[in-house]
Amino acid sequence: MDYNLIINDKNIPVNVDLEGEDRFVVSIGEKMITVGFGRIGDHLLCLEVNGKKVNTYIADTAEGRAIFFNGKTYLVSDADALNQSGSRRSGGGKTIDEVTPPMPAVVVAVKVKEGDAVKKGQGVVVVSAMKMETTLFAPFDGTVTKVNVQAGNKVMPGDILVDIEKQEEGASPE
Amino acid sequence: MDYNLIINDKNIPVNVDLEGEDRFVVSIGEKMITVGFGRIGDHLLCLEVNGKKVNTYIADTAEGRAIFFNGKTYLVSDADALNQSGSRRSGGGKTIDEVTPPMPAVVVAVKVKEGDAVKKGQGVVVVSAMKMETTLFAPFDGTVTKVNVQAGNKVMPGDILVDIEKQEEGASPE
Amino acid sequence: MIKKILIANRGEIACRIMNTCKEMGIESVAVYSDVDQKALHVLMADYAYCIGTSEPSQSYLNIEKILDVAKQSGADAIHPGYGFLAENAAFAARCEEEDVIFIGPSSKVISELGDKTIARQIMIKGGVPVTPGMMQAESDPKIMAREADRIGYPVLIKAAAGGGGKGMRIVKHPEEIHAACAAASSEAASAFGNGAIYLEKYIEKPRHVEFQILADSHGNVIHLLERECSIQRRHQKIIEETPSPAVTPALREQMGNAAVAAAKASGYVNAGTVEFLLDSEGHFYFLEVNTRLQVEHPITEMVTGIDIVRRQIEIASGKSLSLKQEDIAGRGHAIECRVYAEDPEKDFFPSPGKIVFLKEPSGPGIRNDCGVYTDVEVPVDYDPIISKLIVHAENREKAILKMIKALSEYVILGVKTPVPFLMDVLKSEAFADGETYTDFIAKHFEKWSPGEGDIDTALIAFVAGELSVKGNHQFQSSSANDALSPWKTLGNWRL
Amino acid sequence: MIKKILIANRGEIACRIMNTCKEMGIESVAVYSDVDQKALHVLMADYAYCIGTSEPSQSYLNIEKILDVAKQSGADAIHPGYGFLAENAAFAARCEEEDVIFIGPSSKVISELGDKTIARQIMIKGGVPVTPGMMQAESDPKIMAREADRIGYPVLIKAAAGGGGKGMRIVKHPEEIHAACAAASSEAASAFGNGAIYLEKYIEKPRHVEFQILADSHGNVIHLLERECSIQRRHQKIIEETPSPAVTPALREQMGNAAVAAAKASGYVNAGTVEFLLDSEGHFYFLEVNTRLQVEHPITEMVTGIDIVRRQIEIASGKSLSLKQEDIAGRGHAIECRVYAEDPEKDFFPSPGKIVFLKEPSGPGIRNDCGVYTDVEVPVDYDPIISKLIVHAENREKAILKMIKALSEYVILGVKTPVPFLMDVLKSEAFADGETYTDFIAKHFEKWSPGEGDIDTALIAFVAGELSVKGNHQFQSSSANDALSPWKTLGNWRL
Repeated sequence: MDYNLIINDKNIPVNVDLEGEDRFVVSIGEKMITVGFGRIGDHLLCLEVNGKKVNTYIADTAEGRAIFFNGKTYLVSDADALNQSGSRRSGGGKTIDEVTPPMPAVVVAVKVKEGDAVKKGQGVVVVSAMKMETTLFAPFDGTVTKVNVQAGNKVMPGDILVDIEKQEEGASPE
Repeated sequence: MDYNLIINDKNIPVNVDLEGEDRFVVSIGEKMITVGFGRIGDHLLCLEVNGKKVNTYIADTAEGRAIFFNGKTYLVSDADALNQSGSRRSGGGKTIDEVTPPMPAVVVAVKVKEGDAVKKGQGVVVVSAMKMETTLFAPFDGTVTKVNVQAGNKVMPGDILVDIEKQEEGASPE
Repeated sequence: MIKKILIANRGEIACRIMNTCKEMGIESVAVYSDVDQKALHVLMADYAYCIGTSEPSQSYLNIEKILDVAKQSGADAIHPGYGFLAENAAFAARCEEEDVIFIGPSSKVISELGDKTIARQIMIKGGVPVTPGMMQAESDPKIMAREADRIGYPVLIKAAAGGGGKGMRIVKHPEEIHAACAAASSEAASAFGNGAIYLEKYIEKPRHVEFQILADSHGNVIHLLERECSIQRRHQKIIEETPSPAVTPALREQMGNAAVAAAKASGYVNAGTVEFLLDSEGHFYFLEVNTRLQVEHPITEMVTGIDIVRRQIEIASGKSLSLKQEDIAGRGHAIECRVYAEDPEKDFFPSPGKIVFLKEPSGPGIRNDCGVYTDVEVPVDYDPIISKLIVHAENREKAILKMIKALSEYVILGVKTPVPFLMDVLKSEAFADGETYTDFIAKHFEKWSPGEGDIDTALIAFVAGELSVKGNHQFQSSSANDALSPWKTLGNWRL
Repeated sequence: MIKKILIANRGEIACRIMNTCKEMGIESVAVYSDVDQKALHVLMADYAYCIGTSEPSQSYLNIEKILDVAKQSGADAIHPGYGFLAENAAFAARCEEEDVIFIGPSSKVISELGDKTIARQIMIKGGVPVTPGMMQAESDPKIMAREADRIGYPVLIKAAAGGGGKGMRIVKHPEEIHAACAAASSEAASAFGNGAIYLEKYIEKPRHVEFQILADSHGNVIHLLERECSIQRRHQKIIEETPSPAVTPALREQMGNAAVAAAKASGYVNAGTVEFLLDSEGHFYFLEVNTRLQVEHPITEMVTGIDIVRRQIEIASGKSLSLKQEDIAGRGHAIECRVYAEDPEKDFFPSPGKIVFLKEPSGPGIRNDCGVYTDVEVPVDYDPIISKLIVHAENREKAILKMIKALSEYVILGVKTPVPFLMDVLKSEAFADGETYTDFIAKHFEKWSPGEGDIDTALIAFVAGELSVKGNHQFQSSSANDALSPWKTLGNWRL
């Protein structure tokens, strides 16, 4: 089995050979690792990695599968599954090209209107969550083509608050 | 809705009038009680009984639905459902008329053989669980018609270890 | 004696108060806003009343609704927790008028100590050392500039009302004073409804050391030792400990006496906290009195063995403190970490959402004052605190190790938490050395990033999760006899 | 220093030991029998090895297999917990031969103190008061009868090897002595593989008071105060507390000195417990030394603030005790309740099975040393302990209230537990009065029955469960706006 997984904004190909019901060998880059595993309930996956046990806790979230062990939570997604489902979310790379809140929030102010020209880094919407205000910035130079929200709206991550059409700047493939 | 519930070996009829999605009035004997309820996850039922909240934890077990609150666990079964499913378990009353272990156990000794006459209270099988031995007694005078186990067998509650045919003793309806 | 207490709060502190109520045989009444219908404090209470929408002014800050519930439910006392109405003198005054016991000091004391300039005057009269600064709030920037010159730069601008770092500004140069005063005043006005500000000498490289006090209505006042709360981010405490690595027995006695003097000078009754700044030469200055149960009170409970909430309730009932100062002895070392729903990788921005899975650390010496459970939503509307994780061990070194272990086992999925950051702080040499000044985070963890971590194991867990979902793989008792056990099996020992 | 410890045990005690290992940065190795593949101690360990079938002789009592795992896994020490091999001198001796550190006293000490008659001789030499009785084990019933006459009835028959009440008989009349000796001897033979028995004077209305000791390999011995363990059923402790309601400061010093003398007389190294019988006049008699970590050690940890398992590991590593006797001071009061899978309504018969749902009590001062989790099976093969619930509070009265609260919140569904019985004991006047003699249960709770309880609420919960299953009823955030909230809603306040 081949997986194409996304973690820390990197795509990592992972090859898996089953060796029975609760054991497999995984190849990650040059490394080959023998793994034993057992599942307890919905969230606990007991692994044996290179002979040492580690308890991992897993749950699926909007941002991918959350995997916790040793005090740290990792987010892992299956790039192939994302492609199949046509998810809007860009898997790899860190190009933020949308004006969307980092968390559920309330819009405090919209600082642009349709037709406005904006500069990269210019504040376009101010949102508030848990008594903290934060400003969302234009990701590139461009023109506001649509404003989707107004002050007082409750908004979620992924909601596009303002559509901005990118300004031409030569044929940069990025 | 009418329920016929079994608790503490008693059959208790319970009438329920729904008053919306999360509220009902229950009649138990002479009492009428207004109840609000909400479920959190698989096991927690939050009730409001006569205006006071009580958190009950529920789970279905082989002996009925286990219901815990305030440090005590109750077992409640639906007599009608038991009758429908043709369960062998006698709902009300406490007539023990089978030789079955009270818990998962291992047979240590069988003290009778087929054809033996036994007296009520006579030891017929000795079982051991968690390093404690206990003797199972004949529930009435009678004749052993079949011995279903031998020493070393693992047995479970409900398993009939020894079949005993009850001796005639007038036409007692009980 | 009090029989039924309304808790005018939510989250972990409401739950913690209810725990003590239940032990004391006191019934608890929760109030909640609509988004909190399933909140843990609502589940735990004996009675619960919805009092409005999520907007705090409509619910947790709505004095009249809360008083109505107190009456309707027959509560004879109200515990305000911390935050919301805890230091609102008007609320305490309304309770006094309505003859409902307010579990805290009198409205007069709250009002006087809540105004920092009045508080400073009280402390000066009571012989408590204060930082050089203005005795009165001001708004005229010219007067402020003159005062700053008198006190000497750097100066600290503070809001006369409120706390939590809001309205606070450090000004190092005279040319900045006008703009800073204007900004601080408008921030204070929007946070506390009161734009009054004043100036104090800014103490460089200070520690924040506070003393817990208990004062009954019969004139008995004691302190329950200090808490070191220097580790702050954006003027919010994140890690607290007791004893303070900087406080010697002699200094403890001096500061404790000053804290008791502060309580007496202000006519304080109930539990409170006297905050001091401690400079590197062992001089300390009165900062403010927090007229409430403090977020970090559990570390004091762990080292003194005293249930502070129980004492609050007893004091509010008019009971006499059965403790004397000589009965108070700290034992061992306690540390608290505040666990918020926030994203340490995104500048600690709040991260509300659904707790998809929660597994609290437990074990000897571990306490987690928690306000959430699996499947509950952390709403966007309030302070995003999930819990306070507290450990207690024989000494500081062992307490640090215990906290690292506890954090490493604290599973919170669905929202982001600062657990990896907290672990790195606790593992740092600077923390081990007790270099806990208020600039600790800025100095040692300004550019913190979580690092890659153990990516291989995370990928493996993902794959194992896929395989166990697809095959609906579950351990079976029978599989114990399979050759392929998930645990290392010594084959020839299998019988 | 020890780097990797094999824990030759299962259940809550194995988990508790691993907790301390993890804090100390020591890796843990679990061993398990096939039925324990999913047991909590297996999940918690860094490494886990299946060593055989459920029959203890094939796994947890299999000395050679355990030593093989120690070598294969690279463990440099073995912690035996309590029960199983904990007081097995042959096991300790094999560890010594194989150069694996046994975390406990030497095989010689275990062997000598394990033979109660030798132990008595050692104590008499060491000046520790012992009960009048035989100095040697016997099997001839005639000699036993003569000895009984000499000591004076009532006498107590005890097994020379082993403990836990097995092989124990009280004999009040001379005509019963023959039969009682025969029964006790055969019981001892089957339980310990050794039928040797002896007689002691039976102390009437005694209390069982024991002292925790710590002894390092450098000759330092201290005690960590007493535990009152009088509340027993079938000679098994069920509730323990410290301090004892019967021990005055003067008696504590006397008994503590005797306990230290007992440790010194026997050449004891590591943690151990010296058990005494305390009669109603304040006389105390040496009973036995438990050469292991005791089940009830957590209450001592709570009042002294000392992690006994950590000290065991440090002592086994050769470290010197950093504590002196004068450093040891108890604070507050701790109580432990043992929670077994057993049915209090059926004469406390074991009740193994699947834990369908578990919710542990938590909160300030509450500790639950637990060995199970939701969905795990409590196997029929072992001691049915689920957990030990421990509370710590300012004084005995508050500790009792805290324990009652904790028990009332301890949800264990799927197996029966004695929680309702324990609650009734803790609520009783006799317990409140500290009338904790070893006949406590027989005297006050012989005919205990759980009572009807609140049947109405149970029936209501059943109905609500049916309705919420059928309608797949779940709270929805949106339902917060419905008029019909499950919590009392003040209608006109809804916005």
